[in-house]
Amino acid sequence: MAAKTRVCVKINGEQLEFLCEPRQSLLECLRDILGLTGSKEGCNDGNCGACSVLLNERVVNSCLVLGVEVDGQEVTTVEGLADWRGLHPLQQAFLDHAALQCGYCTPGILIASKALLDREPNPSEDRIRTWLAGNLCRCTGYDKIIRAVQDAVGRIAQPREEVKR
Amino acid sequence: MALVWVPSMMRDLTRGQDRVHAPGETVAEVLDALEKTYPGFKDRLLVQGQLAPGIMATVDGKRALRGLQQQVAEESEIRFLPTMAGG
Amino acid sequence: MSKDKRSTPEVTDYEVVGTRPQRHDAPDKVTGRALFGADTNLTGMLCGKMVRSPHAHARIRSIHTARAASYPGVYAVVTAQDFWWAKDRGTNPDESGETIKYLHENMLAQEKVLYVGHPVAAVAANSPHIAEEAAKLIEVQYEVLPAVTDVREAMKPDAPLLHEHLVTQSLSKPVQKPSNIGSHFQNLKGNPTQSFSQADLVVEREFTTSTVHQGYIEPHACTVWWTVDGDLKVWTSTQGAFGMRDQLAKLLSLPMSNIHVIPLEVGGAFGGKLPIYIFLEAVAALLSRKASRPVKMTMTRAEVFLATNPTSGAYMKVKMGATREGRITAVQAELYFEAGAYPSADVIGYLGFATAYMFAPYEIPHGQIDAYDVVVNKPRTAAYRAPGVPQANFPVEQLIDEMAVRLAMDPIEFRLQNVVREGSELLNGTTHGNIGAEEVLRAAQSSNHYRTPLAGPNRGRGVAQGYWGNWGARSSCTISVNGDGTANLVTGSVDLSGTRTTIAMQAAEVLGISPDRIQSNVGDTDSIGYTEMSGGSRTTFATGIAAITAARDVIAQMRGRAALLWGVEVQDVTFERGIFVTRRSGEKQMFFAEVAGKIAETGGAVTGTGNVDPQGWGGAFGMHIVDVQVDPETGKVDILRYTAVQDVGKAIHPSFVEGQIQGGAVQGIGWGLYEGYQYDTRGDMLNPGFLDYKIPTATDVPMIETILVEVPGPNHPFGVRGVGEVPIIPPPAALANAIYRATGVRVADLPMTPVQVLEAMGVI
Amino acid sequence: MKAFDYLAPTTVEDVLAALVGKGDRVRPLAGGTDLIVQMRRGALEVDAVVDVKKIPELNGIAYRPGEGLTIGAAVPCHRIVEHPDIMKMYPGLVDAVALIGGTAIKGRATMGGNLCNAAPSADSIPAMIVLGGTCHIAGPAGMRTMPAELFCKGPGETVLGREELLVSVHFPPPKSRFGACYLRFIPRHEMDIAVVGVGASVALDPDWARITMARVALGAVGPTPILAETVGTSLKGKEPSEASFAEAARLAQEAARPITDMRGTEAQRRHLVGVLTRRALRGALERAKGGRSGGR
Repeated sequence: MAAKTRVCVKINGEQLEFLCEPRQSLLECLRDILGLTGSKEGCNDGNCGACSVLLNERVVNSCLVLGVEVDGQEVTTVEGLADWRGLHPLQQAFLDHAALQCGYCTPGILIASKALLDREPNPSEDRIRTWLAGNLCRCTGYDKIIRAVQDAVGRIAQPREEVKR
Repeated sequence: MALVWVPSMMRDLTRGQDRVHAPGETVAEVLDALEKTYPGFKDRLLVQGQLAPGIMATVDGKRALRGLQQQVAEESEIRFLPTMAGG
Repeated sequence: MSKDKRSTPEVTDYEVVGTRPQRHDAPDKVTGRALFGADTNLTGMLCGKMVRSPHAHARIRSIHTARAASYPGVYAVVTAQDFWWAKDRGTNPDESGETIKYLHENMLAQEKVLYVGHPVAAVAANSPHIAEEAAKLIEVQYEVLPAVTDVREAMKPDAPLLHEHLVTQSLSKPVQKPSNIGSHFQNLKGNPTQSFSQADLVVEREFTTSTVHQGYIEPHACTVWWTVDGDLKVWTSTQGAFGMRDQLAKLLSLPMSNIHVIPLEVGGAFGGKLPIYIFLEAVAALLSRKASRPVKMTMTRAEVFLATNPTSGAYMKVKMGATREGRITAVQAELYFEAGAYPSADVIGYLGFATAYMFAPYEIPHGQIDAYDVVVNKPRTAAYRAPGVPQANFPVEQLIDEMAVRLAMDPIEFRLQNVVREGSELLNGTTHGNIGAEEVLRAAQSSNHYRTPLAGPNRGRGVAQGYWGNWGARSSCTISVNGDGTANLVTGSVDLSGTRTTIAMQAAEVLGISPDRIQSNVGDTDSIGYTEMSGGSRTTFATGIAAITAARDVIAQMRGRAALLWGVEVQDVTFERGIFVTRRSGEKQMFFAEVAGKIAETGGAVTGTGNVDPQGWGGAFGMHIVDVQVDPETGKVDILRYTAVQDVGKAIHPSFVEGQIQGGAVQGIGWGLYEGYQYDTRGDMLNPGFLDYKIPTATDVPMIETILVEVPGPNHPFGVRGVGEVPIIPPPAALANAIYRATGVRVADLPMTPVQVLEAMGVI
Repeated sequence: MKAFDYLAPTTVEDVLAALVGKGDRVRPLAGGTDLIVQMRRGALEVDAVVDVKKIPELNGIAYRPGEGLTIGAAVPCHRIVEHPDIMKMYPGLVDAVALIGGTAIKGRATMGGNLCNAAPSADSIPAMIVLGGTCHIAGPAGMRTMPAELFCKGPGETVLGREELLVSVHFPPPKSRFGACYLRFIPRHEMDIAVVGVGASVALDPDWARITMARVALGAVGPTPILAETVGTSLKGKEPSEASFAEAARLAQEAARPITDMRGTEAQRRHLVGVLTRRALRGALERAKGGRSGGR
């Protein structure tokens, strides 16, 4: 076992520390060290987007970031989308539009969509599709995902309601 | 007597007939009767006394869930088809 | 499947069925809480890693594991030697239709490796990186043999034999000479040869399709713990927990009751995670036993491509004849499907489906199909959504289009002229039951899409249809009533796409309560009766019937409780729309929740059970319409508009039905335009990753419009048919027909990549 | 993946010190989208990676009207494609950098990494070449520069010595009546590696009638991106017309040295070089004439 490095990072708003080897990806650190298994491994080479997280508010493939690289930075994962008020409007839109089937790509797609809507309040269908091109979904054919993201645009403008469950 | 549809690759045994009649109250009995008339018939369909894996019998259009023990009526039609399940 | 009376559903005025409630498991899946195959973490858990063959075909000379075994952090190493009991197992398939010897050999090679990626050993270590390092220390010496990856090459007399003793299985006179042809079967109806000579028009072409992968985003993953007391606990991502349990019982010679399979959420499967072939679980079990620790095994994406079970590539020759008036007179087809490294398990049955369904939309008086299962040095092939049918449908629907063009007929009109109806006989000798073939064609014809003319250069519109017979099989469900009027429902059906909800909705309809009052769960193999795998478009049909049966059982018991409370006989209590009613000694009513509140004091728990094996399910048709634009300079195909019309029987949850159709259509589009295994001359796969195995991205497809036709299916109380398989069938041919109309050329090989299109157009 | 050490120096000097005497066992790490994949696949084994993202010189974008544009080698693609000056003044560069991977890849991948990875199909390199990019390289002997078209030596091979570091790429200020465009062909609509990529730039005379300068660079049709010099020579002094572009396309096809691999055939690639050269020249011309959005 190679020597471990201490990493201090803010994850989903919480300041955390962990020890990892340089060869461990951010995805491995999230899943295996921190128990945040919401981010998924689909390809481990940056081609599926299931591991998408926000690193300093930018979408990245966490499989292509080393855990040691995030020292001093800020990470948001799917676990950080909902808060005490309930689900994020995107999450609720995904439920309402049945925009998921197996749910495996869903965390990455939610994260990527959030990054888009945080930047561009009213993206076109083409823009959403291009933005999400690196997030593969094999179940839905994308249709309902695109509709859910479009619909979330309107909801984000509204105050977040308390949500059941 | 039950009407049995002869799988096309077994018609060398039935002199080219695509359907034949045979008596019996179960699929097994019908096969026994066919074996007498067309020796070798059972060998093609059975492995160790059971329908070969990959082959199912249908009686009157329904899969014979009891296999060889499935009841056969006087006017029944019996077919042997590749099993189809899954997906 | 045949001779069912044209049925009407028992109820048509629904409260729950046909609505769109929120999915029970969706909050878990949008918040990251849902646990998938790789999400299990147990104390002391080790990571397992396979050692895989770099050769497509080789004899194993020796395996040396000592260096790996002594590597720090390594707890166990296994090879085929550890399956010592597997040696003597014969090649006769067992009742599951699978040859246990092949299953063993595919999991850990014994004497030969038959494809690149074939496992030869495995290690378990205390971190995935250590396991990977240790795996590299296992020394395997191979004698490399010539490899064959193409069915046509594999059938040549001088082709290298994968299995020295493999003889072709068929119903004809037994053959003795070994070959790479695992089986041959035939459907014959009438006299096609004679009928072709009388046809006015005969079209005939050769077609190929590539090996394609189901492409689920979640790689295979499991955690297995063989405890010291001899119990085996298996957490895994599978389409069937019970099938997995039964296969493991056979592979490991354990009693079924000692094996506990806990199905986790499945990150996509599409036939690729059927429990028929086992890749990891049994090996993880051996590692766990040796290490006395739980062992997690996960595949990399490359391993998924190289060494799971993609679906067959095919070589096909198809011929069809018709009269001048457009009536099909005869068909003939030869299908050669890749089995991969071992003959297909019979239960996989894709040749059965392909031959039964390829011509199923058409009334065909004379026909012959010969189908061959051919072993090649590729991973073992298996089901992928409507197994076998997309391949075989591709030629048929292109030839149908070609005939329509040559007879100057509208392609839907031509299909209507030959449409099947109840009682029409398929080429395998079965007859269609209650079907909606004509309804689907008419709905497509009158759709907004089809009625809107397509204008512009290099554009074309194609149509194609497909049929899937659907499935029934065993399902179990229990429903326990709670004192507050809610209920807990458990089934054995792994939920791939929302079936927790579609099943609960059917129970809710019977119970007269809202579906969100039912907590719908997937049980493990200890908590529910045997349930067949989720596949074949069976779950909403068969497990739905189990739930309806369980719900009716609940109502029957609760009528008894109501009778007790009212002091009347049970036959004096009726149940209508969620309310128990008696008219004996004055009308009295109690809501479901009221009776539920009294179950504790009227005899204890109420649990309804449904253990079913429903028969007589109804098949389904789908017709797709696609508009494309082809760049004549690059050969690239852009999809402008897409509509999928399908007979869904009854849509329990229309959003989920639409989702199934959209997802299936886009998989079919991938199959048609982008996807395919590529090999070098040594039999090594060139593209085992999502960069070069190209599944459609969000930018490759438009919105997929859906039109749900509801011709109630037989033998289901609400008229459910299956939905999931049909939509993957038509897209390749629909696209090919659209490309033809845009360019004037026919592409007969899948995928129809830009280079294929340019070559067909004669540009390069 | 084999174990390795991680260093994150904050100066170029410290990076160079870390590289000294290590051969190819120590590698700079920028976005990591190629490097980490190669290491994980076992194609590359290193003793250490040197994270260069904390070094100011490698992380800046500087544009000054008279001087041009300098992009640090570790600047991620998203910053390039969203930079207002670059969008306005160097749309041809945005064409190419926007095509590097999907959103998440662009959040991490760098143009410098794209260059140093030296894939024949790298999208940004033909664009750098036609924009007259110059690579600034730091090494034990100090700084040196290298035109972008000379940077790559073969697949995965560059002029960088084992102890050198790419610091930045500089682009001259665009001349008047100048336009550039990069196009690639892929089977899908996003996410693929280029089957063929073509960058083109043209400058027009003050009468907007003749081409005073043209450059065409080809990707994925040779062991390195190729500057098709005959095309520039042929177009110089000509009217920008379909006829002159057709001749340019023919010369570009001659300059291409395509092979057949899993991503395309030789014939397809040669054909596409012609198609894309014409289209990229049209795009560049449109931008030169002032339609800055130009392109496809």
